[in-house]
Amino acid sequence: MRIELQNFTKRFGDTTVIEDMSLSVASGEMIALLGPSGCGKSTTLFAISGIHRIDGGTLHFGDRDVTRLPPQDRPVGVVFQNYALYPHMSVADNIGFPLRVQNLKPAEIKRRVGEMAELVQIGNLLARKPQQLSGGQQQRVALARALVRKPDVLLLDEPLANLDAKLRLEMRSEIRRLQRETGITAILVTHDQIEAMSMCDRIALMKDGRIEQISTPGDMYERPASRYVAGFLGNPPISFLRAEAKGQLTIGADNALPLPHGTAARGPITLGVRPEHFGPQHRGPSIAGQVSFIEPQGREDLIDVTLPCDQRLRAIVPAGHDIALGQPVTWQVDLSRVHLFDAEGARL
Amino acid sequence: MNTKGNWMLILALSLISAPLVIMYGFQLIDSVSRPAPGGIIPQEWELTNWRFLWTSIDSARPSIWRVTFNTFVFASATALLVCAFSITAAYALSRLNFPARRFFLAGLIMLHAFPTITLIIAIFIVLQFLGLYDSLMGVILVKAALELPFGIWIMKGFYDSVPWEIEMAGVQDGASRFRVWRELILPQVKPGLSALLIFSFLAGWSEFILPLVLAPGADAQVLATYMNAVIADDTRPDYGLFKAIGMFYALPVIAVYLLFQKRLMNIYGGGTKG
Amino acid sequence: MTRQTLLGLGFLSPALLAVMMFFLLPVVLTVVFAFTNMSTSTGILGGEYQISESDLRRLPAVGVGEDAVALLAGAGYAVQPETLALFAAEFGEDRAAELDKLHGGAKFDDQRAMERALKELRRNPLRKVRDRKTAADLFRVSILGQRFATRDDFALAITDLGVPERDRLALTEAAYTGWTFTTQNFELLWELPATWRYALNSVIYVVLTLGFNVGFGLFLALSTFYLPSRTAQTFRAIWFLPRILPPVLYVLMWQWLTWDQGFISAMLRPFGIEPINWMRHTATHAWTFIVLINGCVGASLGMILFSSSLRAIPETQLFAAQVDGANRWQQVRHVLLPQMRWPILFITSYQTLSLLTSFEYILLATDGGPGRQTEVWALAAYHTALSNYGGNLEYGLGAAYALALVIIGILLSALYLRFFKFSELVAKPRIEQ
Amino acid sequence: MKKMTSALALIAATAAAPVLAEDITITVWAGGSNDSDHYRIDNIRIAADMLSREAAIRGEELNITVEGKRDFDGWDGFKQAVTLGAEAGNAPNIVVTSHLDIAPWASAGYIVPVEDYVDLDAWPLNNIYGNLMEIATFDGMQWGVPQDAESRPFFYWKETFAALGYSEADMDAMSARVEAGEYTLRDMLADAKKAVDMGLVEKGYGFYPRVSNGPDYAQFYQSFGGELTDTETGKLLFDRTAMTEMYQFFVDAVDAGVTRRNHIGTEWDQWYSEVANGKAAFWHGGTWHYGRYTGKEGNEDFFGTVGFTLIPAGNDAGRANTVTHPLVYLLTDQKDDRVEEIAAQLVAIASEPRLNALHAIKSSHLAIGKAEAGLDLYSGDRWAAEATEVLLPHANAQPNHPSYGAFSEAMFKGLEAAWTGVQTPEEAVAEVEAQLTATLGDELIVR
Repeated sequence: MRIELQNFTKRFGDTTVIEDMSLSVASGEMIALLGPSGCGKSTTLFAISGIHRIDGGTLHFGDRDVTRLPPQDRPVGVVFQNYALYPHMSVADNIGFPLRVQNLKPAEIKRRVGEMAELVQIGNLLARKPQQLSGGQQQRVALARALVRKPDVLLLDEPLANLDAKLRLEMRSEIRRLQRETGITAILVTHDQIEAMSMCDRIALMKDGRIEQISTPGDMYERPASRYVAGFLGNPPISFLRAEAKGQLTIGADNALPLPHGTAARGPITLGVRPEHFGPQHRGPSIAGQVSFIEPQGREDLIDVTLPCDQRLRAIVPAGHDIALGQPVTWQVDLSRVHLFDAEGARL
Repeated sequence: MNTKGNWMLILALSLISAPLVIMYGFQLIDSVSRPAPGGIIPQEWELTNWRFLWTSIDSARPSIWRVTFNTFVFASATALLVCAFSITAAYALSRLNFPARRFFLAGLIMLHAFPTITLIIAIFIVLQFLGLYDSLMGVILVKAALELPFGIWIMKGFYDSVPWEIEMAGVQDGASRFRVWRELILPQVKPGLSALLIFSFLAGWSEFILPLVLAPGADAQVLATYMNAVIADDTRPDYGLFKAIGMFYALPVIAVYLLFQKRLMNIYGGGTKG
Repeated sequence: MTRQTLLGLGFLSPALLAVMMFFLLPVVLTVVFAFTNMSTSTGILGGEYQISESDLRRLPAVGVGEDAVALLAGAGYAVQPETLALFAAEFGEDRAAELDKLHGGAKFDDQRAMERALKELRRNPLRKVRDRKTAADLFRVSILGQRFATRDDFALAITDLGVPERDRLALTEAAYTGWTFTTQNFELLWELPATWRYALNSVIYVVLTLGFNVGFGLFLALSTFYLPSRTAQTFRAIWFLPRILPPVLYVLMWQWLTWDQGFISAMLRPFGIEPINWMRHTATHAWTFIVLINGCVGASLGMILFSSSLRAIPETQLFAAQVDGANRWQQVRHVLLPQMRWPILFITSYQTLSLLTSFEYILLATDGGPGRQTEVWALAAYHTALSNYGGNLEYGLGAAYALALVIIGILLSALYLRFFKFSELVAKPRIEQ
Repeated sequence: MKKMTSALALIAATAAAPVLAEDITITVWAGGSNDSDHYRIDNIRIAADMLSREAAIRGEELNITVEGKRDFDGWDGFKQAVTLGAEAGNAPNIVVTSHLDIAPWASAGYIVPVEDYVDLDAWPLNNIYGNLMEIATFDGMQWGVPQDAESRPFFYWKETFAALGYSEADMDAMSARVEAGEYTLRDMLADAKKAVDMGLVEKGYGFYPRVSNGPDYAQFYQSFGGELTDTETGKLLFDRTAMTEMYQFFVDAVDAGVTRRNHIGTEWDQWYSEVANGKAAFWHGGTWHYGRYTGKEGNEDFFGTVGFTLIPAGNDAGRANTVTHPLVYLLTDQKDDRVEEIAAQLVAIASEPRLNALHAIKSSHLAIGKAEAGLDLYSGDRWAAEATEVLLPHANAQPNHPSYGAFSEAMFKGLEAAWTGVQTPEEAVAEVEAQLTATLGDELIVR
């Protein structure tokens, strides 16, 4: 089911939190709404689910206009951050609730609950109460309940935020598996770039109620549309350097790089260098500085290099080097992979 | 130092609590004994103070069982009404979006701190128009209405603490708001509801002024007015009897307290009743 | 109207109805009554029209002419052609003729005399009391003491009587027995020295009791905070009981403690202290016990609330203080108390209002005595309107007293709404449709 | 059609019934009544039985159920209940209450005049003492029927009195001396002080007055020359001098250690037990106290231990007096006139001498009529006989004035303020005066 959100505007009282936003999600696609808290991603999710009223614009599921429909009438399943399982009901009753609301026959409900439980692999837990389940199991119940009435759209609101690191990894692939198997159109709200990148077909990165960029994870990582996007994606994060473009890129008084080809910028710009594109193991123009911090990570080390102009670059260096703190270094930058942004932060 | 400090504290607290403890103690002792004339030390143990249970202590007084039954009906009907009205109204104020909700909420808080008892003259008129003056039904309605702001306030607090996501999930699962309330939210506030039930029952059980003024007739006597009339009657000065009646009157209260201590403390702490 | 609106209003309506009936309507009525002279004598539900003997004296003062008064004062019963005709129609010509012979032209002052005259009928006696009453009524020419249900009936009667046109209006006004609108209640409140004393009493009562409640509630909460939980629980139970015990019983226990042959007197007798009624001996005694009685009830509220906010303070802060070498008093003073500001403020403002309007315990304990020394404003309202020995209940004046409390109540709670950040309480519901 | 037939059948059936059974329920509320006062209600029951029998003889079937209630929260509670009940339209049919309630309740239309229903010139009402009947009138109408008579004597403990140096003969002459104004309240105060000083009674027990408001305090006002009404206009009278002197008298009693400062509010039962057993030298009470002293309090030799007189005069302006405060049967206004009529007849029958004597002797009240006083039951009772002789001829009643309640209330509150030392007598009088002129306005004459 295709989701088409057009010119969506949302106000709370006098403050407009989202203005004129458009988003379309292809049928069977899983898209992430990524952004820091307060960027409007949950608001968008709740508008699509029907819990929030849409103050301006339209929402279509396929060809059907659902803009004014109350949540009950929208073919949407939602998984909440805290799962929102009904504490007084057994797992089976939790999953069966949406079906009971539709007044299906008990036998039919039982059958479908059983199927769904098998799908999410909790067939043995049906008699338990939610508080007797682990976080991951609760998550699976929540998924089953959201999917049991065969919605056209699955909305996931920070579904992994309450899980520990190991379970998070497991559930990431589990959710993706379920989405693929059911072929449902899904929207994932998250503030975690790794979740977004690893689970989704596309990512919509949001900032202050606007979509900053919408693209596939790889494309967004490789070609961030703005300094903001570049800074949001990547761990360890990208380093930014203030530079002056006039024929070449001057970084402080002592360092300069050639302008990447095809760039005709002039004046102050921002240079973004990801840690994996700077270091002694790369080829390209070099930048000199002094090692100011070493953070061993096991397989590799993170090393901060402070330039004479007091700006800092971070590098990922394979372990087993003999670099010492305070040591002056001159390392190479993979110039084809650096990003340039103008003063407003837009990609050049 | 801490143990010594604790002993000092316990000593101080005991001293301060002594008058109350003495009153409780003698309340119990005097109801089953007879003190020496002019003294307070019990002289002999006896149950004659409890004679009001099996004989009429005065020809004009209704039977204690009738009065107890009235009190029970009064207290439980009040409690049920308060709960029934509170669970819906509090849900609406806590969770539903409707016009003038702010206004109703402000009104609720104002009522909560309102000099209700001073309105009793006017309340009399209203009851009288309804034809409910001097009937148990009338006092029940008034008492329930007066307890209502408190009840709604307490229940609203309990609703507020139910996670919104449960409600959202219910709505998303296709259930109407009413169904969500009944099947998903109501079970979550059960503890609050039972606390309110107990609280309103006790409030009804103890109520004195409302039955005194609004239902003076013999048919609607409750234990508070009964006991007060026994005390006020100057030809029967008998603290032993008074205390036995008091004991009888207080037994359910003490039982409820022992059973539901925690919940009561909660509601008295959560809500606020001066 | 969305479904949610309908459901919301529907859910609210039972409570709303109850509140309207027993809160709003009474408030409105109280306001109205405060501007009337309603009392036992006037009745509550409107009056009738009647001129009584004692009214005659004051009629000239309200502008009714002397001749009209004389007309009204005239003999009550007359055997004259008109009345005889009525009598004849009801009881037969023979009787009328006999009565005419006996008493034709006579006038009688009251019904009793008229009945005596009727008893003299020999040939056609009226045997039944009921009949004589009915017959006597036919001879009544005066309207003195007669009650007329409506204004029109009365107007008709005085017109028949021949009261001059110019006196009729004033007479009708004077004859009305029901209540009328007046601002006299407020003038009275203003003028009466007692009013000011009640107000002062209320202030004393609220301030002292509040001080006891908050101070003692704090003390109980803090001291039980440091005690092992079983011991703490025992003390909390002791102090919690007054709150749930029925007031009638609770006050009885205090009465027993304090009366002349009660516990205190008995304990002090061996020391040569005269037994006195410790609760009513003097105003100071009375106030002491009023504050204690109310305070022991109120302190438990403070105790519970303060205890729960104390438990919310992280223990690490106390450990830190202990490490810093603070003794208990210093911990209380510098760590705990500063964090109790809000609960204390809340209790204070909340109880100010409820104390101001409550009178149940005072009513049961001293009933305002001795010498109205403990008569607080709310109790005065109750006494004035609903309970006094003389039996003349002054609803109007009582309502004026109550109205003052209503206004204070509304003002204070409006103030509290601002103060306690009402807008934060009314976060919008998160499901919008 | 079917409806019509059945309606017709019903009419036919009722018309055919030879005797129409009439069922009437009469409720009686008695204020200020204790256990020994149960004949206030029971006499109505007996009367109902009589009336039914009379009806049966006439061939009518009249079933009367009498429901009584008398356990009210004091007088205040009783009056509140009656008033509110009357407003609500469910007042009891008959109330037994103070005659002082006639004025306000008649003005409010709660009660109907008894003279509208019964023949006052017929037995037994024509046998009731005229001055008592007069007390139940207001504005020229007979509103009620006196239910009992009493008066409020001054008591002294004979043993203490003897120890003060009075002889047996002195005691016999006391009533006469008091009546003549030779022995005044001031003399009493001096004797009481002596009794305290001599240790005959404890401090504060020399003079031991009533512990709450009541008609008794109007007596002291009269002792000091106060009059309650202006005979000319019928308005209430506030006599500043008499009031001040009366307040001063009680303050002096307190200052002399003869009366306790905190006396008001003493428990009634404690009070009864103390005066009945000689703890106090002088006190005052009511004729019905006899029953309590000799009964519950166990004083077996009343006449040997207690002497009684009128309330002595306080000064030259005043007189020895006693107030009688009869309770009266009143009929309330009902929708059904027939019920009022039945109630009135019940009241009349209940006023039969024999029935009333049951009440009078059981509760130590006085007779309401000549014939009653002549009954064996009554005349054989020493207390009833003596009290009637000494007290009743001098008894006056408080006025039936709509505002008398407020007057009495204010007077007592002022007294209480002076008594407890909150105000000086002058201040208290001034405050009472201010309050009364403000509330009563035209209806009050200040002298």
